[in-house]
Amino acid sequence: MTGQLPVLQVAVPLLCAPLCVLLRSRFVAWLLFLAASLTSLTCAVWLAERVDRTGALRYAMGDWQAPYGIEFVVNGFNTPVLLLVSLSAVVAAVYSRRSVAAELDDRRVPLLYACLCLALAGLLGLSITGDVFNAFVFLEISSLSTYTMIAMGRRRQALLASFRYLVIGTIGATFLLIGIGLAYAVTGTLNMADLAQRLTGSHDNRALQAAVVFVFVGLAVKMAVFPLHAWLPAAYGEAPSAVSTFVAATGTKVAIYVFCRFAFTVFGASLVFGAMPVDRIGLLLACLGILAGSAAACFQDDLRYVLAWSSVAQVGYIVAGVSLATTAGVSGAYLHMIMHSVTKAALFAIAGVLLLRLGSVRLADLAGLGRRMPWTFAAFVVAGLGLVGVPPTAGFASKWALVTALVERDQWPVLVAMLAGSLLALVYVGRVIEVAWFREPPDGADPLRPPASMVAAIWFLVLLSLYFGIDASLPAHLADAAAAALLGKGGG
Amino acid sequence: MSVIEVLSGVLLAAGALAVLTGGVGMLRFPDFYTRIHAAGITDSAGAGLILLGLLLRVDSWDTAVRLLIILLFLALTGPTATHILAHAARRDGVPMWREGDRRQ
Amino acid sequence: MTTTFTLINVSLLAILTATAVTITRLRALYEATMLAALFSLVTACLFVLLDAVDVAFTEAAVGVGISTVLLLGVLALTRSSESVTPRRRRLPGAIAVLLVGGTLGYASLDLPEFGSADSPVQRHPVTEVYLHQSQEDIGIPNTVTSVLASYRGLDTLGELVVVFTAGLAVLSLLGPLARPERTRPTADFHLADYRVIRVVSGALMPFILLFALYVLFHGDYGPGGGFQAGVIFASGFVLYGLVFGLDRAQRVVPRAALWLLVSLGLLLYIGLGVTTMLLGGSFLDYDVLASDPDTGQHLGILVVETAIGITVASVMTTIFFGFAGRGVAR
Amino acid sequence: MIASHYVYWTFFALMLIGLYVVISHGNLLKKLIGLSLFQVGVFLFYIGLGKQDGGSAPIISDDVETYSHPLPQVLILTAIVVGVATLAVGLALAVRIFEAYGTVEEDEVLERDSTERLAERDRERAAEHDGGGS
Repeated sequence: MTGQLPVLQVAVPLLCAPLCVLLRSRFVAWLLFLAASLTSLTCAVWLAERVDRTGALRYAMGDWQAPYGIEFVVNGFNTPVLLLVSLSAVVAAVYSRRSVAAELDDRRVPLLYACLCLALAGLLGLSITGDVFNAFVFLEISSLSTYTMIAMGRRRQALLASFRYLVIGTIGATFLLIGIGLAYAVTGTLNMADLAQRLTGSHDNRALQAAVVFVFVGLAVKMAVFPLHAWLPAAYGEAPSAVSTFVAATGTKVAIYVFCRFAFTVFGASLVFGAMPVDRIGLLLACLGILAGSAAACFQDDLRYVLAWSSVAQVGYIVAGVSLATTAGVSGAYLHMIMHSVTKAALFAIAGVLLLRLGSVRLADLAGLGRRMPWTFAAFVVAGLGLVGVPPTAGFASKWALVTALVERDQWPVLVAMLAGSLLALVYVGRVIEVAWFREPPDGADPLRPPASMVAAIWFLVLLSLYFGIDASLPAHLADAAAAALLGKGGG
Repeated sequence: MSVIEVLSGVLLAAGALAVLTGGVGMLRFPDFYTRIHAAGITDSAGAGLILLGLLLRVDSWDTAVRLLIILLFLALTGPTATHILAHAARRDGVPMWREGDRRQ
Repeated sequence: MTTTFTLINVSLLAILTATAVTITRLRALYEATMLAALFSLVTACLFVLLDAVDVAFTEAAVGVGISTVLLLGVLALTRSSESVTPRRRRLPGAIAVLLVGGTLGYASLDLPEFGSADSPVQRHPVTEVYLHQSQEDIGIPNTVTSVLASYRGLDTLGELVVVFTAGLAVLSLLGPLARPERTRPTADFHLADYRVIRVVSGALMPFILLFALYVLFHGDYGPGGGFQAGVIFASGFVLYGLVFGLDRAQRVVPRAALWLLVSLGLLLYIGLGVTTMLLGGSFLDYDVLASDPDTGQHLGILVVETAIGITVASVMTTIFFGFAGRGVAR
Repeated sequence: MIASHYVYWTFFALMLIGLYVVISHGNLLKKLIGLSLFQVGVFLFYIGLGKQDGGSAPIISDDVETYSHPLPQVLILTAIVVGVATLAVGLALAVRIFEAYGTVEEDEVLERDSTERLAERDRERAAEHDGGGS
C-alpha cells in the first residue's frame, strides 16, 4: 500500500469533502477535516522520509505511463511544501473547531469544512502533480474553494473581497492556461519532465518565451507579487479566521513552489534566468514589494490588514531568494517560506482569538490587551518578533540565510530593501504592541479567557517557530534538499 | 443530375432565401411584433426548408431519422417561442406600430 | 485549406469579433447577455468547423444554456443597465491589452502554421497513442472520451470537483442558509397559464430526459458524455421550473435529494478510484475492474460518465434553484 | 504569414477584447461577461492547435484517414466546465453584493464602504471627545 501514498495524499481530502456535505453535521464535518489533514500529514511525512532515503518517486495515474497519462512526482523540491500544507491543515483543524462555530451560522459550517478539505486537496495536488494542465485544474480547485470560504466572512466587505479575488484570480489562471497552451504548441506535451526535455536548446523560440511570460504572470497573481497583490489584503483580512490562518500559511507559498517548479525544472534556469531577464525583474519586484507591503502595513488600523499587508512584503523576501537562482538563494527562499508560514499562521490565529473575544481587531480596540489576555499577548510578541526577524525566532534564521545568499551575489540594493523592510516590520509590530501594552484598557474590562483548543494551536505554532529559530536543522535540511533537487535537474 | 438532387437544390435555395428574408425583415420592420414575425420565418420556413432539402440528400437511415426528429422539434418549439414572446411583449405594453408612426 | 473552409471560417470569425465588440459597447445588460449567448453559439459552430464536436456540444449547452439562464436570473435580481465607464478606468485596460497583445503577437511569430500536419502537437508520440493505440487499449471509437475518462481521468475528476465546489459556493451564498434581506413580490402570473407553453413543455420534458440519457450512453461512439448529459438533464428541470414555478419543480426534485446527488456523483468517481486501488491497480486504473482489460475500461468509463452526469445535473439544478429562489417571498 | 496565422490572430483579438472589458468596466456583471469572452478566446486558441487540415473529428471510423488531435479538445472540455463554475460563483457573489450594497458597480460599492468607514471614524472621534469632556 505504501506505493499508493502519493495519491492517497490528495484523494483522502477529496473524499472527505462530499462526505462533509452528505452527512451535514457540524461535528462530523470537523472530524472529517481533521482526519483528512492528519492522513495527508502522515502521508507527507512518510513520503518525505522515503524521498530522503531513495530519491524521487513517480506515480502514474490509471497506470498510463507519462506522457500519455498524468503522473504525480514526489521529490526533494515538493516534500517541504507537502509537509507545510498538511501541517498547516492539522493546526487549522484544531483551531477551527471553536473559531468556526463562533463566526458562522450553524448550517453553513459543514460547507466551510467541505471547502477546507477541497482547498487542502487542491493545494496538495498542485504541489504533487507532474503535469502542467493538471496543475491548472488543481489550482482552480484550490482557488474556487478559497473564494467561497472568503465570502463566508462576517462583514459585507468580504463579498467584494471575494469577488475581486475571483476576477483577478481567474485572469491569472487564464494567463497560466495561455502559457501552458503556448508551451504545448511548441512541444506537443503537457508532462513536466517531457516538456523540459523537449525544450532544451530552443531558447530563441519566441512562442516559448511568451509562454514563460504568461505562466509567470499568471503565477505572480497567485503569489501576490508586488504589482499584482491587490487582491490579498482584503481577502486575508475579511475571511473567517480559521480560513485566513490556513490560507495565509499555504496559498501564496504553494504558488511560489509552482513558480520554482516551472522555472527550474520545466523551462530551465538557463532560459528563464539566462536568456530572459526574469531574475532582474524578480529582484526589482521583490524590493518594491518588500517596501510597499511593509509601508502599507504601518498605516493600517485593523490588525488583520496589518498582517495581510505584511504578507505582501514577505512574499517579496521569498521571491528575492528565488530570483537569485543560486542554491543558497533558493534554499533561503524555501526556509523563509517554512518559517514565515509558521509565524503568519500563528499571527492570524491570534487575530482570530482577539476577534472572538473582543469582537473587533481594530487597533483602537486592542488597548490594554496585555493585561486582559497576557498569554495571547505574549504569543503575539514572540510571533511578531519572528516577523521582524529578531533572534532567536524563526524569522531570524531564514532572513539570515537570505542575507547570506544575497551577499554571495553582491546584491546590495536588495539587501538594503530587506533591512528597510525589517525596520518597517518593527514599526508595524511595535505599533500593535504599543497599543496593547501601554494603553489603558477600557473601564470595567475583565481579563478574557480564550478557548483552550485555539490557545493550543497558537502555542504549538509559536513554540514551533521558537524551536526552528534555535535549531533550524530540520527545515534547513529540507530547504537544502529542495534547492538541490531544483537546481540539480534544470541546469540544461 | 437526378430529379431528387434538383428538388433538393431548390428546397435549399428556398430555405436560404427565407432565412435571408427573415434577416432583412429583422432590420427593416418597424416594431417588435412585426420583427418577431420576421424572426419566426427564419426558424420555421428557413430551417424547415433547409432540413427538407438535406433530407433528400442523405445516404443512410439513421441520419434521415435524426433530421426528421430535428424537424419535428423545430416545428414544435419555434412557434411556441414566438407565441410566448409576443404574449409577453403585449403583457408588458410594448407599443404596436401603426401607419404614420415614427420607426423605433 | 479548402476555399469553402476558409470562407466559412472567415465569416464566422468576423461575426464573432463583431459580436464581441458590440458586447463591450452595450450598456444594456439584457441585450449584452443575449449577444453573449449568440457569441457562444457562433463559437460552437466554429468548434464544429475545427473538428471539436464534443467541445462544440459543451459550449452550446454551457454558453447558450446555463450561462445565459444564470445571467438572466441575476439581471432580474439586480440592475440591468451599466453606468457609464469613467474615462480614468480606460487606461489600465488599454495598457493591459497592449502588453498582452504585444506578447501574443510576438508569440505568434514562432507558432506552427495553423492546420499544419507537421506541427509538434501532431508529431508527438502522444498523438499516435491516443488515436490508434487507444483502439486496442480501450476500444472506444470516440478518442475524446477515452482520453477524457481514462488517459487523463484525473483531470476529469478535478473538473468534477470544481463543479462540486461551485455548487457548494452557490449553496452557501444563495441557498436556504443565506436568507435574503429583501424579497421580490411573488409573480402575479406563471408561464404555465399559457396553454400552448404548458402543453408543449409538458410534451418535451420526457424527450429532453431521454435525450440526456442518449447523450450519456452514446458518448463512447459519438459526441457527448456525462457532462453534456448532465447539463441537458438540468436544463429539463430548469424548463420545468420556469414554466410551472419553483415550488412545483422543488416538489419534483426536493432539496434534500439534490444535496444527496451532488455528493453522490463525486463519491462514485472517487470511490471508483479507491476500488481500483483496492483491487491492486493504481488510482483510476480501470483494467483491474474486470478480468479482461477492455471490459474493465468500458465499465470504468461508464461509471465515470454516470458519476459526472449525476453531479453536474444536480449541481446545475441546485445553482438554478439558488438563483431563482432568491427574492421569492418565503 | 497572414494566410497561416490569421486564425490565431483573431483568437488573440477576442481574448484582448474580453480582457479589456474585465479590467476597464466597473459593472460586476459586465466584468463576468468579459471574463467569459476572454476565456472563450483561449479555448478557441487551444482547439486551433489541434486542428489538422482536411482532418475530421477524432472519432475513429474506417473511412477516415486524418483526424484532428483529441487532446486539446479534452483539455478545453475541462476548461469550459471550470469556466462556467467560476461564472456561477461570480454571479452568486454579485447577487449578494447587490443585496448588501444596492448596486453592482464596483466604484459605487467602494464609495459606500469608504463613507461607512469615515462615518465610523467620526462617531469614534465624537465619542472620544465626549469621554474627554465628562
